Amino acid sequence: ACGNNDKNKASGDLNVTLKANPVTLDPAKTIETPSSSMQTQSFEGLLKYDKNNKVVLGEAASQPKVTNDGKTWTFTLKKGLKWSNGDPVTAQDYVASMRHWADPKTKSQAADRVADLENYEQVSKGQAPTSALGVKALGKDKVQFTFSKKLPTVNVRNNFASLKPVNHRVLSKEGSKYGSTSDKAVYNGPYKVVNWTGGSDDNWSYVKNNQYYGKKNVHMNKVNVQVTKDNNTAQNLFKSGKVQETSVTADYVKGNKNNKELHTSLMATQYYLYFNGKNDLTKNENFRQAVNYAFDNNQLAKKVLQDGSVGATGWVPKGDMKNPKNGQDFAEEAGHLQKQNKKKAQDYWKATQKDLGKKNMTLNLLADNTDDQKQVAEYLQSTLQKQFKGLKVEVTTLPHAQHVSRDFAGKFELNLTDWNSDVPDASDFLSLLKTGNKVNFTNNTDQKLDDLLNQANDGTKSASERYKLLQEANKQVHTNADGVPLYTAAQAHLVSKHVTGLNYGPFNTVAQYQYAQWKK
Amino acid sequence: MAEDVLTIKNLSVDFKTLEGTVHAIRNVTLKLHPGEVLALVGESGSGKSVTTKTVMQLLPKNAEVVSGSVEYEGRDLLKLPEKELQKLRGNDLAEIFQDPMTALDPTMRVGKQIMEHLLQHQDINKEDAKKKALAIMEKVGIVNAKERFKNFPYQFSGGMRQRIVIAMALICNPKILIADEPTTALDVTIQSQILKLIKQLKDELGTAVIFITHDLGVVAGVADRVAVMYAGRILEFGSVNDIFYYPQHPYTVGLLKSTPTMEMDGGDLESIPGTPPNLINPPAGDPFAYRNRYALKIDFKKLPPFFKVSDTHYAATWLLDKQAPKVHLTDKLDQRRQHYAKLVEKEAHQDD
Amino acid sequence: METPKKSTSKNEEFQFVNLDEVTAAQSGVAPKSLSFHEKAWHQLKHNHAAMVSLIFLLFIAVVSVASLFWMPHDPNAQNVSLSNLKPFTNGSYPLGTDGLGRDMLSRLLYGTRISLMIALFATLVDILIGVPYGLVSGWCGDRVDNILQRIIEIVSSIPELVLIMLLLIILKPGMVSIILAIALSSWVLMARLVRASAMQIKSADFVLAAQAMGESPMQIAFRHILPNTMGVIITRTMFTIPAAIFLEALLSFIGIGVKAPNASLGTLLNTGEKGFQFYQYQLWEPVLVLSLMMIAFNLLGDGLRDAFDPNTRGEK
Amino acid sequence: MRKYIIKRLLMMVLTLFIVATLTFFLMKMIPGSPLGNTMKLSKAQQLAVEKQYGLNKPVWQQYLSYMTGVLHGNFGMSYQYNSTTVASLIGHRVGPSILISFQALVLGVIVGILLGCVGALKKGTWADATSSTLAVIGISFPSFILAILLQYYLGFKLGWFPVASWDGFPSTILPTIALSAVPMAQVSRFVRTEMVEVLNSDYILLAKAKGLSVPQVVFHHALKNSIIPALTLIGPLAVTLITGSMVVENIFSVPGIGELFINSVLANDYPVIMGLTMFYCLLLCGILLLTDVVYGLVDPRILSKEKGEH
Amino acid sequence: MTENLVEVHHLKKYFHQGRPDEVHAIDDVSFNIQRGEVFGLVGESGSGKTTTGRCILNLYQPTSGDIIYDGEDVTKLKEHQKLKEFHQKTSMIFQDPYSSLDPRMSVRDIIAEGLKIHQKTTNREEFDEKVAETMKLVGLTPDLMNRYPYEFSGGQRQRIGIARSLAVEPEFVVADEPLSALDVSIQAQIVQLMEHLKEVRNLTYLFIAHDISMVKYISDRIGVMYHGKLLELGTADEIVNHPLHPYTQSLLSAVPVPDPTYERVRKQFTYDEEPANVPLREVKPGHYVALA
Ligand SMILES: Nc1ncnc2c1ncn2[C@@H]1O[C@H](COP(=O)(O)OP(=O)(O)OP(=O)(O)O)[C@@H](O)[C@H]1O
Ligand SMILES: Nc1ncnc2c1ncn2[C@@H]1O[C@H](COP(=O)(O)OP(=O)(O)OP(=O)(O)O)[C@@H](O)[C@H]1O
Ligand SMILES: [Mg+2]
Ligand SMILES: [Mg+2]
Repeated sequence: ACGNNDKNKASGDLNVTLKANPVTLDPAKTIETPSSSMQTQSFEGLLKYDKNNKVVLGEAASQPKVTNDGKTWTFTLKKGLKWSNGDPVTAQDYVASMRHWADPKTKSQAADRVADLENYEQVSKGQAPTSALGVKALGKDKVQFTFSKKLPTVNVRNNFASLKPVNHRVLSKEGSKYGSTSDKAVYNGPYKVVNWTGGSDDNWSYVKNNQYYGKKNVHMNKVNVQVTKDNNTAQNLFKSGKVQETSVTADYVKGNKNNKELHTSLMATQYYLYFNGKNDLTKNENFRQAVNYAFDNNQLAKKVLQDGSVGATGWVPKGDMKNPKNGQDFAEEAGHLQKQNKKKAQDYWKATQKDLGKKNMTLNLLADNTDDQKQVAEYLQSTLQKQFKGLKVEVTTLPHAQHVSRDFAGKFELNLTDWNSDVPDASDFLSLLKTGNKVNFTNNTDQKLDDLLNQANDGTKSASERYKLLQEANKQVHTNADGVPLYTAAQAHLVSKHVTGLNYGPFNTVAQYQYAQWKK
Repeated sequence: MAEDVLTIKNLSVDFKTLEGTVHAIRNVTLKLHPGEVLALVGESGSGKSVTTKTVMQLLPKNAEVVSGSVEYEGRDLLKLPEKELQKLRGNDLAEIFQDPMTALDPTMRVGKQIMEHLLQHQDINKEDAKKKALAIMEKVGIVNAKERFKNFPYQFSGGMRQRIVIAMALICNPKILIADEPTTALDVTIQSQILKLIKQLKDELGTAVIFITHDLGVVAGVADRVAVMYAGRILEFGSVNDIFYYPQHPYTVGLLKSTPTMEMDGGDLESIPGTPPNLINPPAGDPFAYRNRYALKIDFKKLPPFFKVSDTHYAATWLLDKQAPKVHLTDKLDQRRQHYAKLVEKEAHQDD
Repeated sequence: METPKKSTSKNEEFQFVNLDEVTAAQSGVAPKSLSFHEKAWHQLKHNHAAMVSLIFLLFIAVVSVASLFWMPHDPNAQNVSLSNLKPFTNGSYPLGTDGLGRDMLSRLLYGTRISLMIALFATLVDILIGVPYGLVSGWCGDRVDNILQRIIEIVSSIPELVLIMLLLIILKPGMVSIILAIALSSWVLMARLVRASAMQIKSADFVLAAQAMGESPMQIAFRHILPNTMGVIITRTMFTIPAAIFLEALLSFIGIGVKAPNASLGTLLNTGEKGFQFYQYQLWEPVLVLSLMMIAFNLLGDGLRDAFDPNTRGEK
Repeated sequence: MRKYIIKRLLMMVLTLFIVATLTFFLMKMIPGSPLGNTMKLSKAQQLAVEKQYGLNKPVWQQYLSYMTGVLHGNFGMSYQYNSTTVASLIGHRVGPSILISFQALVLGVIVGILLGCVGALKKGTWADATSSTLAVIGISFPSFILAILLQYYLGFKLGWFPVASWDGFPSTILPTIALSAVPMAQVSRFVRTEMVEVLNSDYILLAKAKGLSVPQVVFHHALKNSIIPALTLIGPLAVTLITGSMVVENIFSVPGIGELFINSVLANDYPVIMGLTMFYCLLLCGILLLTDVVYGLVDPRILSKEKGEH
Repeated sequence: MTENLVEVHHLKKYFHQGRPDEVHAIDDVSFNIQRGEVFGLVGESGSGKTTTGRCILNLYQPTSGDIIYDGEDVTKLKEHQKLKEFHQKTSMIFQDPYSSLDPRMSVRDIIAEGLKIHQKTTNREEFDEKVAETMKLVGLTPDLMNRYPYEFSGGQRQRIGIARSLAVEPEFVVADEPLSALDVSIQAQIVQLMEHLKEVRNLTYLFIAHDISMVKYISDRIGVMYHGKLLELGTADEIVNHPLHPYTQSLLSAVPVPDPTYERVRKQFTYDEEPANVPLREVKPGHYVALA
């Protein structure tokens, strides 16, 4: 098919791109976006995201029953649910999925999703059978989950939206090959995956699943996916009308400020600058404060990144948590905690120089070697050097895997890194600096912060009590200045003006084609 | 006599080099009669090869034809377009190159190289071409022609390569054959075979041959007429007998005298002392004057014209001028002539 | 037929001359002889394309050196409020600015200098490692060749990326890592080319002649084989230069090229490519500089090759 | 000849072994986990997975078990694409890579030879300079830039070719052109260099004297004698094209191995890197062997040099 | 006077041994060259003359057989210093004046090369002087010193080759058809030069040629080769005046004579049999022939 005369396409198959090859259709093995995009179209859990990215009932017939201690959740399935091969969807399928997930033989790298279930620890080490896991089928259509401790409700609900079942018969038949191609899985979601032959396949389709209970509301009969790794290519394909949805990177956003087909949305991803607590310079309180006051996050987001990202006002990103009482945004209620103040920065810098008895210092800044991270790093470098006379900043950029391994090894001075959360809970971000957290790369200890977070998460606090404690913890993080929040990242998509219904949420960053519709 | 097949008139060729212009040949005029063998002899570097390359229009890029014409069948080869020349080359005009070592494409089987020539000019299928090629290989004395057909040039000794080159030139039965030292690399037995071959070609097909060689014995055997070149000029030309028995130019005499014969004893050999002039600044007069024991004053100033010795014999030396002192140049040669005359008689007796 | 005209001096003209008297003055003026280099230079001078290239490259070299002392802006100075300015729209930024508001002209100047240095170095490596390696391999032949060729196979089989990743953990970004990466990879092709050429040349009789004169294999390699592989060496060098510049781009991309925020042509190309659809000049500017340089290098290379080839000199 | 080839094949096995060993240990020196989610997994979870993959054993044990696997023809499973074997992963992707590389090589070599011939025949003229310039433009910027320019102008703006897809011949045209720039440039340069020398030789003169036309002289005689250096290049070039076409593959959405390779390196996917490296090495050695044999066919003198004469 | 400078014993040289295109270039050849003599080697082209010469100078490794030079086995010389000494004492004039000159060296460098290797002199003027002198010896004007081989005609190149090998002042020279491309006057010049050097420096030559009249003129003894074998060996006069082997006879009868009249009547024999495979046998003192 040549030529671009189908630019005005407003019917037929929907064509979309994906940035990378998906790896598996087995949810238990899924850790990257392409696979979860594929599974979003083809599986449905007990709960799901609606068109506007709110968590709503999926295969569950009604809201779950939660025991008083909050540890046991019981769901009842809708009637007449079927897999794409005609098998009924049963509670057993959910149980099998959870057990498969926790089974060490699965080698799941996504095990954190089920790690809160009772007895997970022993099961995952192979010390207990998978049947010991805290999940049970109470008859054909009732499934009960038991957690090892009480968790905030929003977190659990969010998690259930991404825990998918497996057809236990197909799973036991395919074994470790389950989900490695589209033939080695069956689907209970709005679409069936067809013609996906595995990790090396660049083209496949989603075809409407006729066994899906909600098939009436699925408008697109077929969605064709083409893996398109190059950003320029994706744009060219979109502009020539070959595809109707694609994701794009910062440059496109910069160049298309007024394009109606461009959709940017914030993600639950925040970028930080971490100080290493073991380095003479970066453990110096004055220096940390100096850096804290040095950056104009707004300028960084609006002038440098220009991709829809938002300058961070505090440690917790906007749009993450809501005040359970009034629905207010956590970050907004916390106020503008992260602000540029050149004067203060200057003073702190002088103090640093005095503390260390040196005028000239060098500092290494570690960052990912992606284009935008490089650019941010260079901006930070230049800003720091401009403001602090005598400071020389060197930038080291590394591929992500190497960067992470240096994080864990503590081999950095300043570290430009990000955290991406799965749950709308400020605690997830605030815990980054908690003592003993594996990803607290600063190596600093803040007793007060630890106490506040422990209190908030001890499972006894009511939602609003907990909210208050977290706000307090947030303030503590800022007084301590172990890291500098920089910006909340955005993602951008191009969606044809003929297509509606595609929205992207902070916790569900992939498109859900079941809601897509041609504009009439 | 019938019309000349090839007429070279007043040909001058220069080479542009960084050091200056090399006047490689100057005012060369030569006629090639049909069916004759014209031998071109002379000092190495005297312009023999250049003359032939001009005829073939295969001069290197830095060469420039300053004046003159080369007429073949009424057309001036120097003015012919490349397409026409390609048709003539190899077919009407064939050349055997001087250096057999480098004249063959090292990466192509010799048989194919011979065939290629045929296929280019004749409407002939591969089978026949191969047969012809094999025949000609045998003709030039390559034993085992069938096997050798598939060999590469590096597998041949110099003499064998030379024979291949000759085979290639002969295969299309050219009207004019230019043989630039074709037997230099050959041993005498093969050489005589080749000479026979050339004579045969001449007799059967009336091919006219320009034959360049240093071996005066060969000249004596093969040539009808001889032209002697020196420093880019022709000094003397005439029939074989004219040149061998009545040489007029001291250079010709010198050449003949320095030819060894089997009968000679050590010490008999004479040579011409000195070196030929540099052709960037060729001397004004007789170019040989500086090495000429009989040089006259005028030789250094003025180019001698061709003096007619007989109808067939001309020589460019002032010694032939009426005013010049008479000298006898050829004592030794006369002796040699007498010696051979006796031998000839002996042969004749034996034949009786 | 002509007859002499000046009858008065006739008799005297026709007298024998004592040869010894005239040989001294033989053949008039000796023509001047030019040395090899004079000839090569002469030849080069008449190759217009090569001369234009030479002048252009000299110009680039001069500008690069001059940029050590003066540049319109600090190539790393950011001015984010003036980012992505198109060329010729702002007097003080004639070639525009990049995404961080840095002056493109200054970055180009700086980048060209860095890239030229890298190219120079890569050429050195090729000549110091690749050429001798190929010479030895091709000239010695047999077992030595066998071993050396297997080593080349191994060296070129280990993926460049794996090596680069290793360098990444051992080294800091900067010239040292670039140099090492180039040293590890760039000479291999040169070695193979020189080897092939040497194998061909050694079958010539003049090599045998040198042997007959008692030249040691080393001497033969350097006095006879090497000069005759010059054409191949010059030609290959023309490719080493862009290859090194692009390798540096790859290294910078991965994080061990030139230190951020410094520019090289490679990094400029990398960034230019990203925003190509919107800020075309950011790609075209380095591309143009690089292409012109490459073309000039190649035309000059051709010219040099021809000039140093004695077989073809004198023509034109 | 046969003996020579067998000897070379044996050497190839040895080379393969050395390369595999070296690469294995070099890769183990690169820090970073092959697991993709280390930030989110707890230490215990991470250890459990590593144990499952055998990554907690000493390196030499990992090496031994890997090598035994290889001896049995088992190249292991990919870490990134778990439950996919390395063999099938490579098997799936190698076809397109080879196809476009081959096309690019053929195109590049043919055009390169033509440009080289023009350059040599018209040496020192503007035709020469133009052919040089044409050849060089292709290598004046990296192939990825050429690729996006081609895509943007020929694919997107003019719509002559598909922007990016993988179905049928038309979709291979642009990647082929983009990849052919390097072989074209190199071949043309080397052919020109060599041919300039060859054109001065006596056998060319003889060929002309036979009455062959210029194209005949060039293609029957001069070319074969000028192609040796270019041949030397074509082998390694072919291999780099197949594995090094990563960026071009990305841009034109060609499902090839180049891109798989870089992703595997970035993700520390050892089995895939090993598999690709060995494939690459095999390809390289094979092609080098082939070029050495072809040398002999093109220039018989070279083969004859192997013994005795020196 | 009868001291042997070179002894060749059962020399064999096969090319492409063990391959289908095996060539027996030399097949069991034995002869001696005495100090101070000129040993002429004539024979069919392709009969192995060049190969013999190159084997003697250790340029080819013989397939079997010994070559003793001045009491030492040449084939066993391995050490570089020894080899160098050997090559210093010997030199070769190559048959092919085209490929034996390095195209990238000027005539000066080509001729001076040997001098440099053996460190005959070190200073540049002396070099130039020596080069100029040698050039004059072979009839080249020294002002051609800076030119390159391609700028010369075949004969001029051959003279450069001769100059190169004589410049090093060797004691033994293999002259492989040194005169083939030269015109007769220069041939005479060169031959006289070679004779002169032989006298002055007590040089020994292996003189390979196919022009028997010239070989006869210069040589003391002559060997006749055919198909890799030595068929006849004897003093020059013996070989020319009393040839025994039919091949030798045919060879002699084919020599052209510089007299047109005689040339027309001259009789020739042809010989195209495969010679019997018999060893050389002495028929007269010093005259050996391979006839049954
Ligand atoms: N390409 C060239 N450039 C410059 N001078 C040349 C060139 N070719 C030939 N010459 C000169 O032209 C003159 C004539 O050369 P030519 O080859 O015709 O000699 P020749 O008579 O054939 O000698 P020989 O018998 O040695 O082959 C020589 O002085 C030579 O140096
Ligand atoms: N390098 C080689 N490879 C293969 N065969 C060779 C080689 N050199 C020579 N020969 C073969 O060896 C035989 C003898 O060759 P050689 O060159 O010694 O002969 P020659 O007597 O010198 O002949 P000519 O008088 O023609 O020079 C020939 O049949 C030749 O084909
Ligand atoms: Mg000549
Ligand atoms: Mg020989």
